[in-house]
This record gives sequence, C-alpha cells and structure tokens, in this order.
Amino acid sequence: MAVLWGTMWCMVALSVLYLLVVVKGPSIWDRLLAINLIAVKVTIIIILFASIYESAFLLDAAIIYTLSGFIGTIFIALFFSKKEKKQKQDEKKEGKSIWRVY
Amino acid sequence: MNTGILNTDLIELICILVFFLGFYGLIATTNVIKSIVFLWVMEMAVIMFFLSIGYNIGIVAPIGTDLVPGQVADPLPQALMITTIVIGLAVTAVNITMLITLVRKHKSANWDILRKKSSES
Amino acid sequence: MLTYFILIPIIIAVFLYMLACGKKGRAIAIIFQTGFVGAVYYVFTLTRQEEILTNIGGYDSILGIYLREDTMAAAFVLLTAIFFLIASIYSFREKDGRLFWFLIFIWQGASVGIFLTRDLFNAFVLIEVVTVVVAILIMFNRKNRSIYDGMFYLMLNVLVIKFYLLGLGYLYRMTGTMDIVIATEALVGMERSELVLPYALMMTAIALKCALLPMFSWLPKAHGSPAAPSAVSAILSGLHIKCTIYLFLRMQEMFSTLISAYEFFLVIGVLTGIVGFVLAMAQSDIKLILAYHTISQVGLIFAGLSMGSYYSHIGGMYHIVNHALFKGALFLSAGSIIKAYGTRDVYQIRGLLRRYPGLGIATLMAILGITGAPLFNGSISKYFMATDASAQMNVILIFMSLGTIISFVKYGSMLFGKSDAEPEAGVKVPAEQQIAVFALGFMCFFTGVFGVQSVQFLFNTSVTIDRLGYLEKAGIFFASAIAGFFIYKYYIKTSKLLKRLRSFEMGFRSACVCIGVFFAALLLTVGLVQYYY
Amino acid sequence: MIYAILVLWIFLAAIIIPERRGIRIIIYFAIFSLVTALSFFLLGSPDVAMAEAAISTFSTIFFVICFEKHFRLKADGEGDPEKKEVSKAAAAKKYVLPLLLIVPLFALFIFFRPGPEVSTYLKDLYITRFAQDVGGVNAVTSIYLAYRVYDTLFEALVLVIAIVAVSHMSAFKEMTVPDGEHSDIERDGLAVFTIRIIAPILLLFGVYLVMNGHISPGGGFQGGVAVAAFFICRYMIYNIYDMPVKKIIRLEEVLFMTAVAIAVFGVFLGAGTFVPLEYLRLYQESYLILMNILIGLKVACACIVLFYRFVAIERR
Amino acid sequence: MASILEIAGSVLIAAGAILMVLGTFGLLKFKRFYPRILISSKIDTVGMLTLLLGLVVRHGFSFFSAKIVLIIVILLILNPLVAHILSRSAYMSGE
Repeated sequence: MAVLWGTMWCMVALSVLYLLVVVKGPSIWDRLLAINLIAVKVTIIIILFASIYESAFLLDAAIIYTLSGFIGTIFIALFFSKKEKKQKQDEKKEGKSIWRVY
Repeated sequence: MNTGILNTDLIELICILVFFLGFYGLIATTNVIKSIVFLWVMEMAVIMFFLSIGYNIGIVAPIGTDLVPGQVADPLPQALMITTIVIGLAVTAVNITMLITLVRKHKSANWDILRKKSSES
Repeated sequence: MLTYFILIPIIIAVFLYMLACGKKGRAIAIIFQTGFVGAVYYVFTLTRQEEILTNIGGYDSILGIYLREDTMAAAFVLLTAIFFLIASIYSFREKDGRLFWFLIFIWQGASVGIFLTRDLFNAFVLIEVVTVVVAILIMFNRKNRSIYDGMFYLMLNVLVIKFYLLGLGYLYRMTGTMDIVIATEALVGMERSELVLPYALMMTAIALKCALLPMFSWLPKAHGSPAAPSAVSAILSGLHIKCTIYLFLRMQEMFSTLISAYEFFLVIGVLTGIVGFVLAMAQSDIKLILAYHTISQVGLIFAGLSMGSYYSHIGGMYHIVNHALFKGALFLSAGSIIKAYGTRDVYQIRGLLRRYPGLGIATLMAILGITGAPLFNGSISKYFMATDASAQMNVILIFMSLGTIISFVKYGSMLFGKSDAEPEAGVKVPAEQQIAVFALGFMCFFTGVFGVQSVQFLFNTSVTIDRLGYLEKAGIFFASAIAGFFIYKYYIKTSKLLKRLRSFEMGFRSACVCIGVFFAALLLTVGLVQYYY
Repeated sequence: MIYAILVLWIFLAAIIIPERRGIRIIIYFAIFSLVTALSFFLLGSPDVAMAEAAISTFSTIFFVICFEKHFRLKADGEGDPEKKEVSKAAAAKKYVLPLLLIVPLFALFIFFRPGPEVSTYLKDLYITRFAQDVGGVNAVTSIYLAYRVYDTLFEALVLVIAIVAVSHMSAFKEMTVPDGEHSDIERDGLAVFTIRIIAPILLLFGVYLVMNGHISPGGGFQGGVAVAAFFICRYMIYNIYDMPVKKIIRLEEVLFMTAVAIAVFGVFLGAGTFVPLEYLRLYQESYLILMNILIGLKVACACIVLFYRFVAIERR
Repeated sequence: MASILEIAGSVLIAAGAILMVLGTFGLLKFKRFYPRILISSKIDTVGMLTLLLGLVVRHGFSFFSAKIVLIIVILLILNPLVAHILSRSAYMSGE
C-alpha cells in the first residue's frame, strides 16, 4: 500500500514540475507536450486511487479521462499547426509579422 | 478516520479563494473571452464547494448496494452539480457565439471598445 | 396536477418549433393561452380554501421536489396567465413566428415554474432557462447594439447566479435540505451569525435580478432594447422582474425568524426609486423612459414591502400587480406608437390622442395609473403604502410620486399637440394591438375603482379604505400634478445636467464592482446589526 | 493528497489572470479543467469528475475557436496586438485597484463564514432509501433520473434552447455547409490511422457508460458527451462537414419530448405503484436504462450540433 | 504466493515511477523542443507501461486487471501518437 501512496505523491510532484514547463516553456509545443504529460500523470493517479480502494468501476473515469484529454490535445495541435504555417508564409510574403497566436 | 471538521473547512477556504480569484479576474480584465473563462472558473469553485460538503478522508463514491451513510460522499450535490456543469456548457456556448458575432462586427474583444463601438452604430 | 401547468407550455413550444408552424402557431397560441387562463383561474379558486401541494413522483418525505400553490403564488400565476394571453394577442402578427412562439411558450412555462416551485435548486435551473430565453429575445431582430446588450445581460446574470448557487450551498450544508418550507423549520434553532453569509449571497443575486440601486445598469439595456418585440419588453418589465421579487419575498419569509434586513432594503428601495426617475427624466427615447421607470417602480415596491406594516405589505403586493398592468399597457402602446410614427424620440411624437384615439386613451389611463391619480389602481396601492407609514416616509413617498409625475408629464406630452413627424394617413395600428393595449389600460381603471375588492380577490385578505384619507391623497395628487407640470416646463426641459445624465452608462467591469460593493454593504449591515440586537 | 492537488488548482486559477496571450490562456484552462476533474474524483464523486473531464474537451475547443477567430479578426482591424505596449503604471493600476475591493470582500467572507457543521439529514435518507425506491446501484444516477428528474428535464431544455440561441445569434443563418467544402485542419496519415483505431473504442465506451449508468459511475450526460467526442474524432479523420445538422436538431427535439413523456409516465404519474411486486425490479431498471439512453442521445446530439456549428460555421 | 505477486508488482510500480522521474529530468534539462519530446515521450510511455503492468501483476487475474489492460492499450496507441503529432506540427510550423 505504501508503494501506491508513494507513487501517487511522486506523480503529484512530477505534475508540479511539468507545470513549470507549462508556465516557462518557450513555445506552444512545449506547453502542449507538458499538458499531455500531465494528463498521463493524472490518469495514473486515478488508477492508483482505484487500486487502493479496490473498486473497478472507478477505472471508467480513468478511461474517459485518457480519451477526452488526448482528443483535446490532438485537436489543439492539429488546429494550430496549419495556422502557424500559414502565418509564417504570410509573414515571409509581406516581410513583417502580421499577428502572433502565441 | 479523521474528525472531518478540519477537512471540510480547508477545502471550503480554498473554494472561496478561487471564487474570489475568478471575481477579481472579471473585474481586472478587459477581454471578454477572459471574462467567459473566469465565469467558468467561478462555476468550478462553486461546484467544488458543493462536492466538498461533508467530505472526510477515506470517503468513497455513493455507488453500491449496502452503503453506510457515514462512509460515502453525499449523492445529492453530485447529482445537482452534473446539472450545473451541463447548464454551464450551454451558457458558455451561447456566450461565445454572441462574442464571435460581436468580434466579427467590431474587430475587437475589449469590453470598453465594444461598448463604444456598439453605441456608435 | 401543478406539474402540467409548467410542462404543457414547454411541450407545446417544442412541438411548434419542430413542426415549424409559424402561421398556424399563432392560432394555436391564442387558443392555448385562453384555455390556460381558464385552467389557472380554476386552480386559483381552489387555492382560496387551502394551498395545493404536488409531490412530484410521490416519494416519501422530502426526497422528491414539491410544487405548491398558495394564495400568493396563485395571484402571481393568474397574473402570468392573463399577461401572456394579452401579449400573445398583441403580437399576433409577429414576424419570424416560429422562433417567437417557441421562446414565449418556454418563458411562460418557466415563469410559472418559478412561482410554483418550493425547491431552491429547481428555481436556479428555471432562472437559467429564463435567462437564456430572455437573452435571445432581447436581440430578436439583431439590430445595432442589441448583441452587446444581450451579452451584457447574459454575462451579468450568469455571474450573479454563481453567488446564488454558493449561498445555496451554504444553506444546504447547514440545513441539509433545499426545500423552502423544510429549511424554514430547520433554520429556527440556528445562530443568527451563521446565516448572515448565505443570506447575503442569495440576496445579492436576487437584488441584481430586481435591478436594485448599484446594479441596475443591465435593465435599461434589456428592457429598452430596440431589437426586442414590444410584447417582450412588456413581459420583461411587467412580469419577468416580478419573478425575482417573488423569490425575494419567499427568501425573506424563509430567513425572517432570524434575519430581517428590512431597513436595508427600505433605504435601497427608496434610493433606487429616486435614481430611477431622475434617470428617466433625462431620457428622450420612449422605451428607455419606460425602462428607467421600471427601476423606479421596483424601488417603490421594495420600499412598500420592506416598511414592515400590514398595510404597506399589501400595498407593495398590490403595486406589483398594478405595475404589471400599467407598465404592460405603456410598453405595448409604445411599441405601436414607434411603429406608427417611425421614431422613438419623445419630443417628435405629438397628437397621439387625435390620430390614434384607442392607443391614446389606453396610454392616458396607464399614465394616470402609474402616477397615482384617484380612481386608478396606482392610487390604491400608494394609499395602502402610506397608511401606516411614518411622517418622513410619507414625505418620501410624495416626493417619489412627484418625480414619477414629472417624467410622465414629459411622456404624456405625446398625447396632445402637433408636430412635423406625424405619420402618413395610411399607417394603421392593427386592431388586435389596440384591443390588447386597451384591455390592459381598462384593467388599470377597473382595478382602481374596485380596488378593495381586487385586493380581497387576489390576496384573500380584507382591507378597508378610509374615504377621507383617500380624498386627502387625491388632493395631494392634484397639487403635485400641477407642481410637476411647472417643474417640467421651467426646469427639466432646459436642464443641462439631465442632458449629461442621458449618456450615463456602466461597463461590465463597473457592474461587477457594483455587485461586490452591494454584497459587502449587505453583509456588513446584516452582520453588524447582530451586535446591536 | 487532495490538498496538494487543490493548491495546484489555486495556482492555475491565479496564473490565468495576468496572462494576455490567447493560446496560453487556453492551455492553462485545459490544465485547470484537468486538475478540477481530478479533485472532483478525489472528493468521492467520479460521476461529476467524468462529466467535467468530458465536457472540458468541448469547452476547450470552443475557446480555441473563439480565440483563433478573435486574433485573426483583430489582426485585420488593428494590426499587431503585441505592438501596443501598455505602460507599467497603467498595468499596475489595472491590477491593483480591484484588489482594494476583492481583498476586503474576501476578508469579510472569511469573517462571516458559518461553522463547519454539516447536516446529513437528506444524505442519510437518500443513502438508505434509494435502492428500494428507485432500484439503481448508483445513488447519483438514481437521484437525477428519479427523485429529481424534474430538474433534469429543464436541464435538457437548456441545451435545446442553447442550440436555438447559437443558431439565432450567429452571424450566419444557415445550418449546414455546402457539399465539397473541406476544413483547413492539418491532415496526417499516421494520425488519421491511429484515430481510426481509437474512435470506435470511444464510441463503444460512451455507449457502455450510457447503458451502465445506473450501476457504475457515468450515465446519460457523461456517456452522451463521450459519444459526441466520437464525432470530433470523425471530424479529424474525414475532414469534411457532412453532418445532417438539421436532422440532428429535429432528432434532439424528438428525444426531448420522449424523455418528458417517459418521465411523466414513469415518475410523475407514479407508474411504479401499479406494477406487480415481482416485476418491480425489472420495471425500475428498464426505466433507468431507457431514461439514460434518451438523455445520453439527447446530450450527444446537442454537443455534436454545437461542435459542428463552431467548427464549420462560426470559424468562417 | 500472493505476497510474491505483490512484491513483484510493487517493484514494477517503483521502477515505473523512477523511469518517469528520469523522463522529467530530461524534460527539464533540455531547453529545446525536439530533445525534450524525444526524451520525455519515450521514457514516459515506458514508465507508464511498467507502472500499469505492475498494477496488473499486483491484482492478479481479475476484472480490475482487464480494465487496466484496456487502459494500457489505449495509452500505448495514444501516447506515441500525441508525440508524433506534436513534433510534426512543430516541424510544419517551423519551430
């Protein structure tokens, strides 16, 4: 049991570290990576919690967590990649920065 | 396990703090999109407050057949908060649509600029 | 049984929207509304003997949700039914009927729901429904600034409902229930100091929805919105704001064993009334004049309800009904006038009585009602309010009524005279609009002449009017009418201060600050009082 | 444990305030929702946590679209927003002055806070009664499908109205996009292939949540939103706007009416009292499952419509 | 028997946690995006896998384990996918 609790605390500590990356990270991609990592950590926390209480139905929450978190991240990433590209091209064409998303 | 009084108390304090952080954000920011974000933040604080009612360390979800009232979380606030979250989503969607329409028209999402430009037209 | 008063309008609404019957919809609407008034009247007569209780689902104890219709709720529901019938008649030829009838029916169902429910969380859900519906209706025609107004309205109301929800959370934690009646019983043994916070939180939310003093900035935008159909403005002013006044009464009743912030609401009510008519004097847009007047009248109602004596309470309650009648008549006629004259400027519209006698007479009756002329309904409720009031309060009431008179002298100048902006001869006001407006105007007169009987009929209590006192009030009215006319003529028309006030407007952030200030003031007042008593 | 998470939560709420750049706000918001859902879970309410986790996907996407639209239009209108430098004094004034209100308000709030006593009157009643009254295993689902189904109906109504509101307030009246118009979202073979594998799992899981709502955490709302998330995946795979949005809206209204009818017959009229005792359990469970399916489908329809409106029409 | 499984599971869980910590170290050490995603996504996937396998071992053959295996499958598909999409998007937009 101690291992589970210890791992849980470890995950929380890691999330805090990832949060530093989210705040500091120079580009939007660093931040998105950190979101992804935090999502995994949160999933693991939930699984550990369910494991401690020995209740299988709590794992449903972990599954929906994983799926929805990933879909959000993927959507943002796909959504902005094209935008960024277009913006760079426009900037090149006009020779100045037009607008910045991040 | 624990007396429980301290637990509820601390979580309540945190919820109030976040509630007022959201309120502060509403007052301090001029951007409408951020205002909508802060409305969501305030709603989350309220929901957290509801869920923390009667919280105790070691409490489990109210699912199962032979439940003992002392060991499970309060089911009523949970049922109500699902309602609140869904209503929040609907209202946020309406808000964002209005905002996009306004931004399309006035090319800005600043409260003051929007007010000025709206009363001009 | 009571459930169906809420569900059937909503089912019909969705049905109409689904089948897309815009034109057929209005026939269905009128037939349904007439039937609805009949059904509501039947239940109304039943409630004279005892209150009706519906336990949804029939679960034991307080596990389910209860609906109840007692004397007060029955009066409000009857008002709702009649008002929606008249509004439906008025907007018989509304464009884009599909959406309009859908929203109106849902609004009706949810309003009745708010009056009937005994559960505070259910009230929250219904308020959210009504808020979104009203936000759509405010920007129904999507003109100029209506989207901004709608967004302002929606965001402010959504913000303040969070306060309500937080207060409800505290209440639930302390009493373990959300039912008003059970909570009243559970609150009896509690400490007063514990209840201060939930009281202040919930009252802040309700005060914003009633547009009390620092937080009224959304109301003129919403009620005077040029994009909304006139029937919507009328329902907003006449009925919608009464939903929250009703909730205010219920809350006060619930907390009354421990907390009674009557003095606070009396002061705020009086201030709201004064600020409301001062701002109304400054306006020139006829819908905005009426919208600011709603603020003033709400202040008056709050003052009446908070004075604490039996007669003033009756006066406040009766004024709620009266305000619905005359403000409804005024808003509906204003809509017709705007359509006929093609302008919203009060200085350009002249000769109404000559051109459109039906509209003119109805407007005149409503103006006489709102200013408190003898034989009209406003005088009855104002008389009741002043019956047991102290001398200072009497002076304040006379002052407020003088302010109302001054701004309605301005409004009434539309009735006479001549101007260039008169419409072509061909522009006609549709018959059903004239009927609707005239019905409301006549009701102002009717409930004035039979004031005592109306009060007995609606609120099931006996009152008496002292003829001598009533005559005295009539004398005061005529004196102040003359004074008001001269003040209008020689001061208001030329005042520069008022012109500056015309562009007075609050931004969203200032409105948020106002909510915070009001909340702090209420908290401090209620909290400090406990050290004195 | 929960306190550590909650401290993170406060921090996340606080760093949104001074942030000025759109995408960062979205990212903070996404993490905020994530952490919120985790705290809900740790507070013993997996149902709410699932609802929040699923719904936060949608709200994040709405915010993304809103910010993107804003930045593009603002660029047309005013030029580069970054170039407008705000003086430090003005910024300080903007952020410090509101503190004068908020800090006393917070202090007052803390001062007048009622004691921590919790009344468990209704909780005990629900916990001891729900199994025989309603017949579910999940107390939360039992409450919102039976004891308080009246509230749930209005909540469903809010979604119906929200769709009407969204289509009325939008600058574009039409509901669907002409055939053959493609989105400009990035397409990538590997991503499409993998999402193709994931999407059926998501759909299956959503259906599982809906059908199993009365036994395990989940239910109509969570499952419905998960099913709607399947359509986000579909959008990312096929990259076209080919949803029959009008039909979905009709379907949603029909589902709403059906849900009202079922609720009226099942709960308001008290049909359970007429059922013979040996079939009572069967009746109760079938009522819960039916209601969950109806509400799940309804919520799914509403979320799909909202998503498509935002992605296909509002973004133009 | 059960205790052996438990110990083995605990060891695996601890190993997973340590791997994740190492991944985080990599994330914090490098300042550019591509090294970061190279280090952290790989190690994170492996660490997550080890940790969850440890849980499966701990619980033995049961419904609980089956659900965890499902989560493992989902994560195994999605985690590299996100890394791929992120790096690809970053490359496309000229990071």
